[in-house]
Formats: sequence, structure tokens, C-alpha cells
Amino acid sequence: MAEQLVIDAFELPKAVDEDRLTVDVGSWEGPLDLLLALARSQKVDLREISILALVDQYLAFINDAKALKLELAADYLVMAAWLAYLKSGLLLPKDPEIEPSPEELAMRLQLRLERLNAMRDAGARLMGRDRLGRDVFARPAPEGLRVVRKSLWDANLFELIQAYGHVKERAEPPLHIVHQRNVLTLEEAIARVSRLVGAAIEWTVIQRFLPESDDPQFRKSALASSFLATLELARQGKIALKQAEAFAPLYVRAA
Amino acid sequence: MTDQLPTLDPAADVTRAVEATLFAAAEPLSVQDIAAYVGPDIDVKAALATLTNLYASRGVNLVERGGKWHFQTASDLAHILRREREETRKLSRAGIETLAIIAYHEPVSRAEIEAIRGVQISKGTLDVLMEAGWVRPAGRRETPGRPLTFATTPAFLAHFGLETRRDLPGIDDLRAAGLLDPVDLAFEAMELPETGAEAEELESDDDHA
Amino acid sequence: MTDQLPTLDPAADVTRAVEATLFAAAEPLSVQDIAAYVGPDIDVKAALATLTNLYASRGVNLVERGGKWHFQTASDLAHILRREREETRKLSRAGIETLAIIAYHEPVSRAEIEAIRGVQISKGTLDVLMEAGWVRPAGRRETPGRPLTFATTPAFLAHFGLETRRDLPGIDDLRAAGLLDPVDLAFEAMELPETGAEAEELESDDDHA
Repeated sequence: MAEQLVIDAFELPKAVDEDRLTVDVGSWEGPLDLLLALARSQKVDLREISILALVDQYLAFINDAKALKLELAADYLVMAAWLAYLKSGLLLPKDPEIEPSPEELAMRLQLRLERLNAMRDAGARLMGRDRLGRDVFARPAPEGLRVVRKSLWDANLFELIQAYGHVKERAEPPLHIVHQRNVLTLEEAIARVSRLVGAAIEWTVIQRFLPESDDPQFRKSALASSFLATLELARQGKIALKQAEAFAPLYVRAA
Repeated sequence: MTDQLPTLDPAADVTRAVEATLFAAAEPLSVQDIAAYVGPDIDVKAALATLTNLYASRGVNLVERGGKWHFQTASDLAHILRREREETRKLSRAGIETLAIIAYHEPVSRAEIEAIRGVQISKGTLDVLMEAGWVRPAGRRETPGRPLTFATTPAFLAHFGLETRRDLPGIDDLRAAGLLDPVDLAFEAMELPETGAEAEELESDDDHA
Repeated sequence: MTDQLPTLDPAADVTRAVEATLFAAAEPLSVQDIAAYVGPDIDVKAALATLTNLYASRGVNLVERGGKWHFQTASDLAHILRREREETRKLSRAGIETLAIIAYHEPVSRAEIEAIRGVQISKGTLDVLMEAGWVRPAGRRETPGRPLTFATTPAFLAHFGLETRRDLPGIDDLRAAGLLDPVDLAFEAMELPETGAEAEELESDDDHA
């Protein structure tokens, strides 16, 4: 919890419009940047810096800015408040109940300043190097190296003959052949039903007239054909049909 | 060799300056151009002579063209500076169909290929087949218009593992192998993207328009 | 000098070929790139060593940057060549610092850059660095939120004349001083005398939040 607070205090508010900031408080990029500039003005190694003096410098700067009626960005004021708190903590007699200690907070601030300072120096040293295109130059108009792409075309015999097959098939009118299927044709069914009914006077359920088969598709076909056959034979007056209700068994007898 | 030691002598420094100036220039430079960089009191011509000599046997030479100087790679090394990269590419459907028609019907003219395919072929399709080394022009047919005909090459037979063209299976063989199964065609009709590609190829083929 | 005579010896021919390839190339080349041009059986590294040595004292030098090789003008001749050349567009202070942080800490996330700088990175800063070709996205960190990280490119090394990142000015000193470690880590590493003596676990107050 305490650790979290420390981090929060140091993670400075971020909703800063850089343009406005430049107008308001000079060329500093946020409070940490300003603090580093002030610290460097102490002209000592950052490790030797007096955090108390630094806090005073910062607060004085903020006060001056206020006196000049410059509009200060919120994060500068938050930092000022936080530094004022830090200062009081450092000056007042030690209170062991305050965690983290003001000394720890001061140390963390110093570590942050050292890191920012190190990167600022590193950036300056990078920029000072002999840079390609500014101090040293590559050949501006090289002949260039050419890559000649040579295609190896890939196709196999199967693809070749399959392609030819497709061409021929597309060019010739397609011939559609329906596969032989195991069915009982209507003609067969009419012949079969009329033969089996014969002169029977008993009502007989239609299933009795169907041929035996293990093929369920054929049985379905036989039932459909035989049903149509009974309708046709009834129309011709050769047989009579009887059904008690829808989906009830259908009975057949000679007329 | 002297050019490997740090140069202490002023002439060498001048040579270095001229060398760097020529190297960094986007265009060939005249003696006056160079002098504008290295300074007016410098014997640019002497430096150029030194450099020309120094680079004469190197991979890079200093050359003069029309009073302007520039570095260029040695002409005998030109073959190195182009590298061939082989890429395996799949023949398009139009390509393989055209190749098949040529193989089965050779010698065959472009119009005949189109009649068999039922669609026009783009110029690029035959180019690709000839680039692959599988198809060659096979003389003109003595009919009106004297159309150019095409035939396959020995490289075609070699690539497809055929002794002769007679090894190509006949139409009946194809049908027996199921390659002419109408179901195949039905499937093909469903492959819309392929149909689209074919149409695009036709659109881009403006000499048939 | 031997390099002024027509070369008959194979090693010299190899050196000439590597020289011409590098000279003609529009971009710095790796050893593999060069081998693709001059041939696979060539000792490119030996040729590069020979050329580096040969050109060391010349107006043009052969340099290695991030594993890639190119010729460039000698840095001591900058004063001659800088004239009439437009200064490369000036990088903002934010841009310079961000570039330095990425170079010295890579791979580094945006939040980590912001933690060091104490301000949010404004929108264009990373864009400018990436547009210059100096910074690239370097994958996501496997921590909550999977933040994207950034790192420098070979072009960064080439531009700033660095053979590798180990040549970054002062990087060894900074690392030894712990200045490349996060504040938390650095703080834990420090032995604060009073921590052991006085710290008692207490409820923290939060009125300074």
C-alpha cells in the first residue's frame, strides 16, 4: 500500500498538453525536467545534491511563476505540493510511523533525476557522433545490385491431363447418365398388385402386397409405387380401397 | 603498402579529400566541381591521376567521361552484381490448360487453342509457357492469315516424365480414370474465385477486345 | 604496390568482387548478402578484413554496423563534405531523449520510457523515430497488459556509426552504476541504514495521495 503511494506520487500527472506547457513555464518538459534543470544548476554531482535546496528552488520558481501570473499546468502544482510535503517531512523530527520515510522518498527522487540525467547525457553524446548523412557519407548514387528473378514453373503430369480433361469436358455437351437405382417401377407395381389381389374378397392390408427385400430404399420405393398402383387400379374400378382415418392402415380388395 | 599507413604527407591528404568528395557525390564531378569542395589551391588533377592509378586494378575504378569524374564498379565484375534468384511458381489454370491443348493437338494455332478451350487466352499465358521452355513456335500454317502454330519441346517431355507425346493418356483413358466425371465439373462451377480469375485475365487481354 | 597491378591471384579477385559488390550496393550488406552475389565458396570475411585494412587510412572507409557492411567517407573529412548539404532534420529534445532511452534500455515499453522521462510521450515522438528508421516495434512483453516494446534498428547503428549496441557511448559505465536499472530495483539494492533500525510495519496513511 505504502509502496503504491510512493509510485503514484512519482508517476506525475500525465494529461499534459505539451504545447501549452511550453507557453506557460518555459521550455521544461514537465516538473521532473524542471527539477533536473534546477538540480544541474547546483553544479554538483547529482549524487551529492541537496534535495532540500532543490525543493526550495522548485517552490521559489513556482511562486515566481505565480507572481508573473503565468498559468501553471496542474502537474507542476501537484509536484510543488508533494515537494512541500517532502520538505516538511525532512525537516520535522523523525516520525517512525510515517512509511515510507521522507528520506526514502528523497532518495527515490534523486534516483529518478540521476536516470533522466544519464539519458539526457547519452542522447547528447549520440547526437554528437559522426553521423551518416551529416558527417560521413555513403555513396549517394550507387549502381545498385540487381536481382534477376528466374521463375521455375511448376506443374506435373496429373495436373496436365486433368486440365485437358476439363477442357474437353467443357467443350463437349455434357452427357448426364442417371445411375441405375434399385426401385420398383409403377408399371411393375401395377402388374404385381393386380396379380396378387386377383379375386380376393377379404380386405388385405397393402403391406402384404409388397415384395420382400432387405434394401430399405427399395422397400420405400415399393410402398410408394404400390400405393400409386392401388390408386390407379381403383380408378380403373378393378379394386376397392378402405382407410379408417389418415395414416391408418390401407386395405385393398378386389372390386 | 603506403595507402595502409596513416597519412602524414599533405599530398596524401589532398588525395583523400578528392577521393571522399568523388565518393560522396551524386553526380560525376569536373575538376572545378571538386576544387569547390577541397579548396582552390589544391592540385586536383594530380590527385585524380594518383587515384586513377590507385584504383586501376581494383573492384572499383575512377573514370573520366566528358571531363567529369566518377567511381564505378569494374566492368569485368558486372556479372557478379546481378544475382539470379530461382523461384518456383505454380502455373495458372489458363497456363496448364493451354499447355495441355498444345500437347494433345500440336502443332496448334492460338485461334485453335481458344476454340478448344472455349475462352480466349492472354498473350502472357503463351509467354509463360515459352519462358518455362515447354512450348515453342512451330512455324506458320499455310492457311489464310498464316497463323503461327505452337508445339511442345523436349524439355516439356522431360519435365512431365514422358518418352513421347504418345504417352499422353487418351480421352477414353481420362474418362475411365474419372477425370472427365461430370461431378468434377459441378464442383468446379462452385469454385467461384477461380472463375473470377479467369474473367480478369480475359479483361486484361486487350488485343482480343 | 601489388594492388596497382592486374590481379592474377584468386584471393585478390575475391577481394575485388566483394569491393565492387559493396560499392554498388544501395544498402549495407551482411556477409550472407555479399555471399549471395560473389558465390557461396568465397571467404567473404577474409575479403572484408583485407578491405577494411586497405581502406582504413583512405578518404573512404569500410565499416561494419550491426552486422552489415558499407563504405562511407572518412569522418575527419566531414568539414569538406558538410558544405552545401542540408542539415538532417533536427530531432526534438523529446525525440533525442526517447531515442537514447530506447537504445540504452531496449527492448523497452512506452510506459517505461515515460517513467524515466517523467512525462507522457507525445504522439509524434515515436512516429518520428520509426519514420527515420531508427526504432522498430520489438514484440510484446509477457506481463499484464502485454505492452508493446521498442528497440533500435541496424539503420540506427549505421547512422550513429556504431558497430553494435555495445559501442553506445558510456553504456558500460551506466550499467555498472546501475543507471540503466529501474528506480525500484536500484532502491532495493541500496542499503539504507535506518531501514533495518527503525522501520516497523505500520498502517500507512494515504492523505498525501
